[in-house]
Amino acid sequence: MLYREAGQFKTSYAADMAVFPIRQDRIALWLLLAFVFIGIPLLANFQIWPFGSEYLLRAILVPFLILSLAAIGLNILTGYCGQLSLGSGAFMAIGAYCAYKFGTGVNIPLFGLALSIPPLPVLPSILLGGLMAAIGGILFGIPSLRIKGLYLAVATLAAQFFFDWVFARVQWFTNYTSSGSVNAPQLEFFGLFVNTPIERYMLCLIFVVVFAMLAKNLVRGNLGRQWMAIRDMDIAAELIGIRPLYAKLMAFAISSFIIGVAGALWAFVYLGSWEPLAFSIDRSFQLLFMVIIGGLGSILGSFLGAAFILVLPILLDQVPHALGIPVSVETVSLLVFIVTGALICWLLIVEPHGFARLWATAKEKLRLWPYPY
Amino acid sequence: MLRATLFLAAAAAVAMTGPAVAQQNEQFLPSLVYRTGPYAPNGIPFANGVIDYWNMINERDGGINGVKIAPEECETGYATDKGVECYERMKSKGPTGAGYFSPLSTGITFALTEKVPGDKIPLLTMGYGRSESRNGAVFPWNFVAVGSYWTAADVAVQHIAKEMGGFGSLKGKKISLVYHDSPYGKEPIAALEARAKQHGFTFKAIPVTHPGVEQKSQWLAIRQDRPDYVLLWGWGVMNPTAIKEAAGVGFPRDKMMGVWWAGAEPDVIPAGDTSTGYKALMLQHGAGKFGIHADIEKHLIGKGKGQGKADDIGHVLYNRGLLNSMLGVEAIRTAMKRYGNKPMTGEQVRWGFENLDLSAARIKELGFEGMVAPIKLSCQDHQGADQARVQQWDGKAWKVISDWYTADQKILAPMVKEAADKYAAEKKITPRDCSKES
Amino acid sequence: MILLGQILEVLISGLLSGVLYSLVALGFVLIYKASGVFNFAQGAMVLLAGLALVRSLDFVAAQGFPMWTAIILGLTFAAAVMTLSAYVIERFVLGPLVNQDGLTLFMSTIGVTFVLEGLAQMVFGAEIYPLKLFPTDAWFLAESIFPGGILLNKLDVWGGLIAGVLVAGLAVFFQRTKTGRALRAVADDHSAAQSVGIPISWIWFVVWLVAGLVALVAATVWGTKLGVQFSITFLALKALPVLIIGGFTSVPGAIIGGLIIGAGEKLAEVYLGPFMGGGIEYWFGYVLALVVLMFRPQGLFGERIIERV
Amino acid sequence: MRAPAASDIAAGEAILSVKNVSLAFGGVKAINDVSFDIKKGEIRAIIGPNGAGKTSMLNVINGFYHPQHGQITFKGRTRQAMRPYEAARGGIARTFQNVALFKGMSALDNIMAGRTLKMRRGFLWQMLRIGPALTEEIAHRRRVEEIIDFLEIQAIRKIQVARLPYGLQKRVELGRALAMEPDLLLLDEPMAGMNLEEKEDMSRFIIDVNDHYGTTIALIEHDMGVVMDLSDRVVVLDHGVKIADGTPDEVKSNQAVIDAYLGVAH
Repeated sequence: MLYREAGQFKTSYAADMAVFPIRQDRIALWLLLAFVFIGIPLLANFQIWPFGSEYLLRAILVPFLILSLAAIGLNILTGYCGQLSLGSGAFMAIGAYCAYKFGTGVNIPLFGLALSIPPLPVLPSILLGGLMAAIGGILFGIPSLRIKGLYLAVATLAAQFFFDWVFARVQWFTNYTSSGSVNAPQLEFFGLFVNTPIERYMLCLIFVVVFAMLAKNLVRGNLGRQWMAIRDMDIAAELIGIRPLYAKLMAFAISSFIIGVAGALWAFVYLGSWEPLAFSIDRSFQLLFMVIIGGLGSILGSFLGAAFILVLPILLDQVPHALGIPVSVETVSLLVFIVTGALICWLLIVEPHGFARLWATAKEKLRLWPYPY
Repeated sequence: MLRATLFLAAAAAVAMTGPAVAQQNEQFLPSLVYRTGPYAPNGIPFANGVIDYWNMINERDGGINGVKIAPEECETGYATDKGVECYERMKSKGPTGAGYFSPLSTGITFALTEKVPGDKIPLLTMGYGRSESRNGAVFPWNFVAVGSYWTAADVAVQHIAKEMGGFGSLKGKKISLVYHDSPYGKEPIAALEARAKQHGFTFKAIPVTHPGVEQKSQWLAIRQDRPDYVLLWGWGVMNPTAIKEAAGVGFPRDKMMGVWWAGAEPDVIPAGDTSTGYKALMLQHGAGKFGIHADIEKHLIGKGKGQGKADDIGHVLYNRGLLNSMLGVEAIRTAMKRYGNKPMTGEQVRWGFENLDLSAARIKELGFEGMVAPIKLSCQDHQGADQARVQQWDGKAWKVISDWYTADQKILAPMVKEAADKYAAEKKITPRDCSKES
Repeated sequence: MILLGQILEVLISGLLSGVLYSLVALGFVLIYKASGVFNFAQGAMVLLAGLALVRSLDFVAAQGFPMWTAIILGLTFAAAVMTLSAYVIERFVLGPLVNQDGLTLFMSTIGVTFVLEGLAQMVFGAEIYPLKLFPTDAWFLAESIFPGGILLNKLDVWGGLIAGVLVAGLAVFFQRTKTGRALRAVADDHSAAQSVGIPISWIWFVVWLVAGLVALVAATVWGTKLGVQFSITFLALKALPVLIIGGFTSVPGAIIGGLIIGAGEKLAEVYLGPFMGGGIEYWFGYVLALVVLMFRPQGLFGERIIERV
Repeated sequence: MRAPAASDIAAGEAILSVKNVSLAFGGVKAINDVSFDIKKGEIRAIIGPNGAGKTSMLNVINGFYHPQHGQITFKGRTRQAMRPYEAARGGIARTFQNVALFKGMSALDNIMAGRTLKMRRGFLWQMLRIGPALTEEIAHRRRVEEIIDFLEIQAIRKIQVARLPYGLQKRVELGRALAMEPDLLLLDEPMAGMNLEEKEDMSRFIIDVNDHYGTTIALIEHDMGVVMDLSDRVVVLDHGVKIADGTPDEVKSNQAVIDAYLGVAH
């Protein structure tokens, strides 16, 4: 009975166009934001379970937030614009390596002249890394004007393998370190140093919340409608005046930008030191799972999918140990494979549109509860 | 669906709580392993050696000076992000947290190098990881004990020179490196280039993309280029594939030498007869059974508590796992001399590593005679040894074919210093003053 | 003369190793053609088939049976395993997903990949198991003309022969047998085929079975080349450019795509690689495929995509 | 290219003329040397038996097919071929024989999508969704709500169109086309598959659109009764050839038309 929209009348189109037109949803959102922005830091500060140890923050929440951000990026391209991509790992890598270059100083020798940019602070480095990823996205998005569906998916693998190679081979990107592995610069934002787990968490949280909001605005605006139109029927979209070239390349650019920023965060905030293998094809697949399991064409789904795909294996890995069941690590990790795979199949059978749709259905039922219709 | 969600939530709660059964008087030792995935054939025997040694100490001695070892494995699948997750999960378990970590992956080592100074836990990277982390002033928490890739590269060139009749005859020769295209494979390049400049041989580095199942073009290029020697810096399935391809193009196997990570049974057995004659460096130890194996067999295998399969015991990577654990346990024992017989914290274990001094007599006592030469670590020197030998696969077993070589510090020491200084500058680290450490 | 011989050698080796990719790509084509499913699990199926084969073969041989018996029993056992997996996949995954869009089906095969990889390693072990069904040494041809001769790896030749026989066999199967014809009907139009009484679930089972057997054949060759181990699943990624060049729906396309990719990437690696630092063949195949797609968005032999409103 | 405003053309003059257009697929001639015109403000019907080339004609007009021969003059500008989105910018909107809605979007979003060409704010503004971007969004929403009211589909505006019955989908599609505020509206069988009541509704909408907005309409329809009631002039195609052109009454009595239709069972 608590979840009702009866009696809530909208008096303006602006109110009707809000992300959460129902008051209870808005309250829930504010509570959630209050919890993640104030509650978790407080709990961590006073070492209250389960935030007493750093593990939850460092090893679960930080990667969860960063991968959610990347999943939002991929969801714009695949979920909203319908362009299947298996190259997200590459765009994360572009973000990471370019941010590293901007953070440590760029020096491009050009016919005797040298283009030099002094080392930039971390925030502009990360954003410029995203920008470079966006440019890469546009370049590898051009084929999408001719190639469609699974053919395009396989074609995006070209980006994946090409950039894997570039960052392994072009030593300029790694500042000529002997091993080809690079270290993130000190994380400093406007004089503040980000070091402790809770600081890292807050940093990622701010990025994710801001980008999620911007992405949500985009997908419910004109450009978002163009993307979905292209996704649902590209021919009809063109006939109502949508330029596929512009809409698709914008999707590639914005999606790659967000993924690039996520890549830079992954490298700078989570790993600290990385090699191209950190952004391999496995990462691309992981992100694709997240958006499909979470729900294509849903910002919320990106979070749900990221949580599921990231946390499930970790949980499965720890459950037998926590329960004191003596199972060898080998068996457990193989079981994780099997269970994850089986769950993906099962979820697809139960709800091919992912968690976001399940959530929406549940909400609809709740609105009508206790009446079935 | 709802029920499933609730179940998952309950499971999550259980997993988060964790077992509250940790004993107060236990030394928690984590083991990052990969028993599945592309590198499992090499990861499994090493992990078995690591855990068998710890269990044997518990069975035979009742722990280290009475402090039981509480081991726990975590599967990384050789993936850096999984390795980081495992590290975060295990670093503060047990009464004193993890004693030390051994990731057995260069990628994970690089990532953890950034994290251990904050958590004050030593990283024991025996024979892998950052070569410049030998410099304990800049890398207080890394212990690239026994040997680094630069040691390996240097010794490899010395052996080739000896086979060819002295350093003088290297002039004008061609040496190619077939390497795993990752930080692991790239590490030796700097050391080999330094030697190439010194002796006037042509050095060529040929990358193989992970995981190395496709090497035909690399070996066709080698067939056409006809180098005098090929060094192999591979891991996992890349190694036997390289040997087979070498056989395919008719490159003589006895002109091929692998690093010590390309010199174990899983690297040669899958390639069958074609491996005969193939050489590899030894991280001091080789295959075979020594004093320690008798104890393992008596206290573990005899009681059915061994992890290693009967065939694997005495194999190269299993022995390396034993050695890895022995160094860790001895560091803890050293630390206990100063801090008392109780579980050690990471910081105390580091002191133990920096004051580790294994004499020939002690090594014999430990049952490792013939596997490892005396080694002494210090605050400044986190490697402690520069020797290596070369072994050759005769079709059935590894045979030691050389004396001990000592890597040339005249070449390597400046490289270590330069790389460590660069790292310190980049990370704004002020190196420790080791003369003031006690 | 030396250079010509060398180029010829790289070209021939490349063509043949491309055919080895085709062996994996064929499995993709079969399933896509008959059911519109992009089967990402093909690599995992090669792993499963290979592990089942090598472990049972070793087991039988260890009992003291002669080698040929062991090989036959091993092949039979592996075929049985592939039959079972085809049945389970059809019954529990694809059956319930019939009429879903291509993306959902593709995702489900990724789920299947995980399950197969986990199960295969759990049941048969995660270590590396050598397999030797074919000779792996080489011939050196035309030594009188080219110094050192032209290298020809026997395993590659076997792979080529097997691929040829396989394609011929599949052609006969599709053209001459009743099931094969029904398969083609289903591929053309699911609902029409259903309405004339072709049982779709049976047909899908058959096509997964055939793809499983193709995976087994690929496993014999690749297992001999690499040893049977998890890494064999990475072959799926090497087969994808082959698949897009040839077109998802064409059996001969898979072979010709293999030839183009194999020759292209080997020549590129050996002759362009040194100028670019090496290691370019992994992306070169994909870029080659991308270029072909820019001119023919459905691959060289794929069915033309016709747009209507 | 900036299309001249529709108001430059006086009512009763040709807004669009098709001259000697031929279109072939491979060897099959879909349209053979067809010429006709559409006058501003009229309702023009294109009829003919199945396979006569009617839909192909619409596809030619809005740039989806590129004819091999002939010219099309729209609002005084002559060209042989253009991109569909250029046609849309010029002021041509259409609906489809088999509904071509964006299935994953709500009815409201579908119609809002029709406003794409009228919306000017760049993506940075849209991303922030404040100030001008929000004002613009609301202004267009207001226009769209007018269309929704006009088509009487208020109750379904937030429902995903894939879940709507066919008749309503057709209406939403008409709404999307209207949202473009076209000068020329092409309707491909707007009443196919509808029952009598729905047909009456749709006829009413078409006439209202023509009356209220002054939109020129070209439609393809099979129901002769509807065609004869609605349209001002009719062009008849058969096997890609124009066989008649004139007022409904003229066409009805044309012998060639009668022959063509007699051959086809309806």
